[in-house]
Amino acid sequence: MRMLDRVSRSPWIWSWLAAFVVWFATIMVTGGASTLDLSQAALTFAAFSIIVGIGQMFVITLGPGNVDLSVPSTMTLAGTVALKLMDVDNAMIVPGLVVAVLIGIGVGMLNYALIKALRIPPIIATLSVSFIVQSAAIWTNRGLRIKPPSFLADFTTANSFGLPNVAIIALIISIFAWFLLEKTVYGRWISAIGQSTPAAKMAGIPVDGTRFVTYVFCAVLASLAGYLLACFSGGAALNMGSEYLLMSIAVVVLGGTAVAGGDSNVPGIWGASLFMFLVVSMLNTYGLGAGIRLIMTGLIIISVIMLAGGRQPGAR
Amino acid sequence: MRLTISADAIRLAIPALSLTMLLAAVFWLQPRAMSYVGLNLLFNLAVPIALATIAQMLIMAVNDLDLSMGTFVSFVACVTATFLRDAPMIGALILAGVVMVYAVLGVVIHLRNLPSIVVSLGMSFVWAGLAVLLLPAPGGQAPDWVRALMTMKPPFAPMAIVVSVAIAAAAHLLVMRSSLGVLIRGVGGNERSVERAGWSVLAARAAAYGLAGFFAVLAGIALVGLTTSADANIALRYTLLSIAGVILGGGEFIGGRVSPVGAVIGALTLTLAGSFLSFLRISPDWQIGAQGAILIIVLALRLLLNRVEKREKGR
Amino acid sequence: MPRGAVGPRGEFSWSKPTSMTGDKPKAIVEVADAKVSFGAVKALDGVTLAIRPGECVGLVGHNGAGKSTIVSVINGGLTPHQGSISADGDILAHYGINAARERGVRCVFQELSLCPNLTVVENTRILHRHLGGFGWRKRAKEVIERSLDAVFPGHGIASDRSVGELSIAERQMVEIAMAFSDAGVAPRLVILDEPTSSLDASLAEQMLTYVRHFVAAGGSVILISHILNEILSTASRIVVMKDGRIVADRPAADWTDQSLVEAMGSVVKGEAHRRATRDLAAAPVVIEQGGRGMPFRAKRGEIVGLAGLAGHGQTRMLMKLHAAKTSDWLPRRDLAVTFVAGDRRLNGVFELWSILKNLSIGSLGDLAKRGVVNAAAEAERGADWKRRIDIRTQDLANRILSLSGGNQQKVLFARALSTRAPVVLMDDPMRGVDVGTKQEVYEIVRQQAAGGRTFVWYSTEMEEVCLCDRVYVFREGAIVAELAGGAVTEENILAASFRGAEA
Amino acid sequence: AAMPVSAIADTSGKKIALSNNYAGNSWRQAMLTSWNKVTGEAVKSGVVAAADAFTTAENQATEQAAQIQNMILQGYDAIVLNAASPTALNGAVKEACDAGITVVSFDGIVTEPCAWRIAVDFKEMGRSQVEYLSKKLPQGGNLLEIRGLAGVFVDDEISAGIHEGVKQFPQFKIVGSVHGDWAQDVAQKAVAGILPSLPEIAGVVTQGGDGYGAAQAIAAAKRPMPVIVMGNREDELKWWKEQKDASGYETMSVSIAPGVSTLAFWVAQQILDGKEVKKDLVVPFLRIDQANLEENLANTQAGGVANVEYTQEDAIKVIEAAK
Ligand SMILES: Nc1ncnc2c1ncn2[C@@H]1O[C@H](COP(=O)(O)OP(=O)(O)OP(=O)(O)O)[C@@H](O)[C@H]1O
Ligand SMILES: Nc1ncnc2c1ncn2[C@@H]1O[C@H](COP(=O)(O)OP(=O)(O)OP(=O)(O)O)[C@@H](O)[C@H]1O
Ligand SMILES: [Mg+2]
Ligand SMILES: [Mg+2]
Repeated sequence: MRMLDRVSRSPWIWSWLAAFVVWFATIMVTGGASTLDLSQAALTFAAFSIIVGIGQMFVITLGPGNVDLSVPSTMTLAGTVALKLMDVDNAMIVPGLVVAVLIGIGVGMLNYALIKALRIPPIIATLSVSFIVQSAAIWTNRGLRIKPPSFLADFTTANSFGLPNVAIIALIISIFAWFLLEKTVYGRWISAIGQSTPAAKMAGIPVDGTRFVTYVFCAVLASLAGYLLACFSGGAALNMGSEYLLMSIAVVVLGGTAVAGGDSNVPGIWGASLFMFLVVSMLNTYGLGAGIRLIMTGLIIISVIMLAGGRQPGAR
Repeated sequence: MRLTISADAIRLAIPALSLTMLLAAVFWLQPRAMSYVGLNLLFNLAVPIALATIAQMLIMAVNDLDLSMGTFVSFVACVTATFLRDAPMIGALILAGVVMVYAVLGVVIHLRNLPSIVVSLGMSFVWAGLAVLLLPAPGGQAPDWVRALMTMKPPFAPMAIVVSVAIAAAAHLLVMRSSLGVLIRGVGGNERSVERAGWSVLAARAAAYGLAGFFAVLAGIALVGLTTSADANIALRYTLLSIAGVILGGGEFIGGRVSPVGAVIGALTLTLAGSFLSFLRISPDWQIGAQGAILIIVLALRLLLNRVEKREKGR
Repeated sequence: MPRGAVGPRGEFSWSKPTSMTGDKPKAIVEVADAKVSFGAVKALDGVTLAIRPGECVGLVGHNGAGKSTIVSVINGGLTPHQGSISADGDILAHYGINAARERGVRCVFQELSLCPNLTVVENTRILHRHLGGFGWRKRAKEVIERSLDAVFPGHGIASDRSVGELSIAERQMVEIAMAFSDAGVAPRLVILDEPTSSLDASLAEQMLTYVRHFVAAGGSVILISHILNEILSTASRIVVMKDGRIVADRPAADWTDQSLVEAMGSVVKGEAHRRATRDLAAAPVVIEQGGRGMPFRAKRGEIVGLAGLAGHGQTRMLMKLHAAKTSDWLPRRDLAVTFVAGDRRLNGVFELWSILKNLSIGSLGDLAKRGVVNAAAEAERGADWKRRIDIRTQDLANRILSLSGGNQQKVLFARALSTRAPVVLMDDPMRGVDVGTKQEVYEIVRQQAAGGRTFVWYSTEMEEVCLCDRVYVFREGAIVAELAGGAVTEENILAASFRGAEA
Repeated sequence: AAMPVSAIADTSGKKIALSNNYAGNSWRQAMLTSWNKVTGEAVKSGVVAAADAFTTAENQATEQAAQIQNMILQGYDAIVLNAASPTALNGAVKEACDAGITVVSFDGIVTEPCAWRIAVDFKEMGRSQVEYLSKKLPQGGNLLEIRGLAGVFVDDEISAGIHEGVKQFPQFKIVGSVHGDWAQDVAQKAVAGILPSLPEIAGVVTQGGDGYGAAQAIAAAKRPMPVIVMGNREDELKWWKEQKDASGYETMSVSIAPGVSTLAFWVAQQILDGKEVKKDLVVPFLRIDQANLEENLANTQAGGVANVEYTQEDAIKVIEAAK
């Protein structure tokens, strides 16, 4: 009973519930025949939102105003540059990955450098950076779609133990993120900073160092997601990250992470990512037009957040 | 005798200075801009942005954020180009209705203690869907009176300048001078103390949202007046632009610190920054990046002026 | 009389005449058998309290006794779960904030409650709902300036400045003046919940003087303070609360410092013993800081006081010392300084967290191995400190906000003291801490200093400053005097604080 | 052909600007590359004084309107325009016309009467896909439609053409429709989401830039591969070639050639030169069939789009044909 009570009050339960309802409504169209296929597709595509969402969650946890809008362009730059470098050569997989991660580190550093040096709100700083990074992506490969190395193309589209490989990668990253948040000093620090930066400072927390690492972490996850997505979809495109801007924020807040910071939630990101994919599938399956589909998506998002009850008491 | 400059004045001086500097740079690059027609061309598209920025500012004044501003303005534009022209009564009713929806959103957000970011994210889908339903393909036409209003040629100063000044003045009176404005900013500053003084914070938030909806409706109408027709994606960038405009104008995300005049100046600055870039003739590859760079430069300017001001104060 | 007018001292005009006939005039507000509980906690357990015109009721009690709660009930902000409220003799079924305000009930809350982004005038507008209409700015300006002039003569606060630019003391002054201001509905009952916590002695005295005049003219005041002298010198009646009940209610003249403390259930406070002067000449200097005025220097094992009038740069000095010894970029294994906040909400507590996490955040370095927090060690240390400074809670896993202000402050102490940092910076940390707790903390500070820890202690309370080995006196952002050993006396400190002003 | 009215005026002093609303995909990049290549030579050989390309940061009509207004201030003689919206730029285009500037729109055309339009018959492009399928699969079957970006003119037009085609060939039935936003990854995601609930699919009708994503999603679901109409992207053509070699897979590919920007350039040059040009010109879309697949694939840059660049003569031919 207490268990049930606790579960019903945990902020992530609502996104899971919503995902389940939508999943159920979708498979009912085919009388359950599409269960396996739909589930695998959902896990596959949710995996990318989960990876970028986790990075975004760390940033949002840093407190009001913290958000990384450079996620889409970082994905694009990392994907295009890595694929260009690997140039369909299986031997170049690791260097490609290293370069993608380095790009993430670079963008993260640039983001925080601007936030810190110019003392501008992160939302504006990362927006500016995203324009520059997008330009860099255009400049490096002019929108050419280069195919990924065959091993990577196969790996990212294959399943292991009935689970899509990309979902397994997302799971590993999620567990790592959960461990960071719940068990480590670093996790405590970002939560403290999110609740009150002055208090964190006075408690001896290296505030700048922590925020810096967090922005870099977010950008690295974005570049990793870009690398995987480019391999998965058979080539990087200049616009491949664009839908992950709103998506990365939506899955974080729908997943029960406090928008005001200080409180994050890894399981919720899974529920929300699955939900965001499934809701589009469901509405497509029911054959609704784009207008109705958009309206329904919006109303469902609002209903979920209403059910979840919104801000935590005490949070601003 | 020490000269004390109020924080509000500084909040304004900085954006005003950056606008002036940018304008000087534009005139230097393109002397043709220094004319009645030139100024109008430079600034007329800033009018709807300024209105949307004021709307966003009202929401930010109560510590919330509206991520649906762009889709909402697009939706209003679609209504303006269809109903408001073909059936003015129905059009006006729809627009009044959506202003009410904004007020209701304020109520819901307050009552259920919801994060405005998520609710407005959801609403952005709703507005986009309605806009697509209304105009599946771009089209419609601006009502003649709107078109006439946006292309009028007042004496002395071009329409864009006159209207911008009028918007700034009206918003200043409303937000900075009136009791309602004080109340709205008070909610942003310290909700509890407003409540303890016996006010209804709920009503204040509803008023802020309703006013924001009203200004956003004006933005949509003004936009159609300039473009002559609408489409469902016409103003998507207004979401980020309006936030950036408020910040450039010296506003802050929380704490109810906003400046309507600054917000209008911020909107003008953003518009001008785009022109400045195209006058620079950068390689197309880097034109997008240059937009980022100019944002950074304008904000760096703000920092520089802040520093100078602090030194003044420290003396 | 023009709208909203208050004559100089004393000539208050009531909007509604009360029956002043008979010995016992009708109570302005009377709470009968009020019960309020928050979950399992009985914040009020059957409280009956009547406030009559022309009296100043002193309300004392340990932290969490229910003082703030009864204030909320009288103020209309909280509806008791049981019991009745009557005003001017009528039992009111619907009593709320607006009903209370209509009857002239005003409140200065324990935490500051102005809007920092608005000007003083605009805040006045917020407070007085009926001040609206064309030209309200001018009227509001008159109202607040008249009241400020009356309560704090020579205050020097311009009413068009925004509150965020004011110092804490100035904000507190504005808030107090606001409560006594009259814009149509005259104040009849003003509740002051720890109003002097950020005021220095002279401002506190100005306020208390005004309270006496106000009461003499027929107004009523509820005064809550942990500084018993203020209560004893100002109140006409003193009510002692303990665990949600009123345990004593007698005229002020019947109380002494001693008997009050006894009634509150705390240990009898002895004469605050000064430490035996120790010879610290040989001790190494552990922290120093230059700047305008005299340099700052503290030695190992020393308790250094920062004194002077409130808001003259003491907190900034603490911040500077802290900034100089900590890094914003790299974590440090061996902390050089640690900090105890006075302004809990701003830079003290982490609101979303449990008591335990709030406590351990300062010393995570010691509780973690390779960056991973050892939960068992953390819990053990938490339990240890809960016992050592008696944090009143059943479970350290409760949220920090479930503690009373004083207990939250204890957690902040524990956070700092449980680190290994050799220097502890304290920013007026005893704000709102009850007498018993203070004594406990003094004792801990004494012990730790003897063990070689250095304390830099800013305090607005003279008694605490006098506990220090050496005191720096601040004036206008600079150190203007240094007093040591026997020279640390109230007279010397006051003299130094004001001498700076004349220079 | 020798033109009797040629060279009334000299265009060597004229300045032409390209106003482009989006640079974020391979088609647009190819379009800009073609522009640079062709106009660069034209400037070098003194045909025009300048031909500068401008791109907005976001794909937004309002931003492009501002861009056009700036071009007016900068004193360009002609503006070649790929518009974010057929109607929302009309205000700015009108101002340009009023300032005496020649406006030529292509691909994303504008409806303002004072501007020239070089249009592709998008409706026909959609209809022809179904027509092709009717020849390939005379018995008909289920179709999956992948659309572009909701609320955009091109999307609406192509989709209307497809639905017209289905009306014409009623043996086909559209059983599912998703928006792929003209991007492979978005299309892949959308198709993967709807696929589990669809019956067997005979054909996929597309808008370009989304065929490969659909193929990926269908392959991942281990379904029989339907006939997917491609959109001239190199990865699509390559995949098609692989399938063709492996199993004799047959389809067609159709899209507008990015080099149409160069046609628009020459048309603008001709107008500046004083040539009478009708306001509405039509360019054929670029279609690739089973027979000329290899040839087109060979001519397409890796990762790019099948392309055709136009010369001044081509432009003159198109202008003549419209008369
Ligand atoms: N909002 C609340 N939620 C839960 N418990 C509360 C709340 N408000 C008060 N309490 C409980 O009521 C009790 C009395 O609180 P109250 O604020 O009246 O104490 P107090 O006498 O003002 O203490 P202090 O001297 O520390 O200010 C406390 O023990 C507290 O646990
Ligand atoms: N937000 C809250 N949630 C839960 N309990 C609360 C909250 N705010 C106050 N309380 C309760 O109210 C009581 C009093 O809090 P408050 O800070 O007013 O104490 P106080 O009277 O100032 O005591 P102190 O003298 O220690 O400062 C606390 O014991 C606490 O349990
Ligand atoms: Mg209290
Ligand atoms: Mg207290």
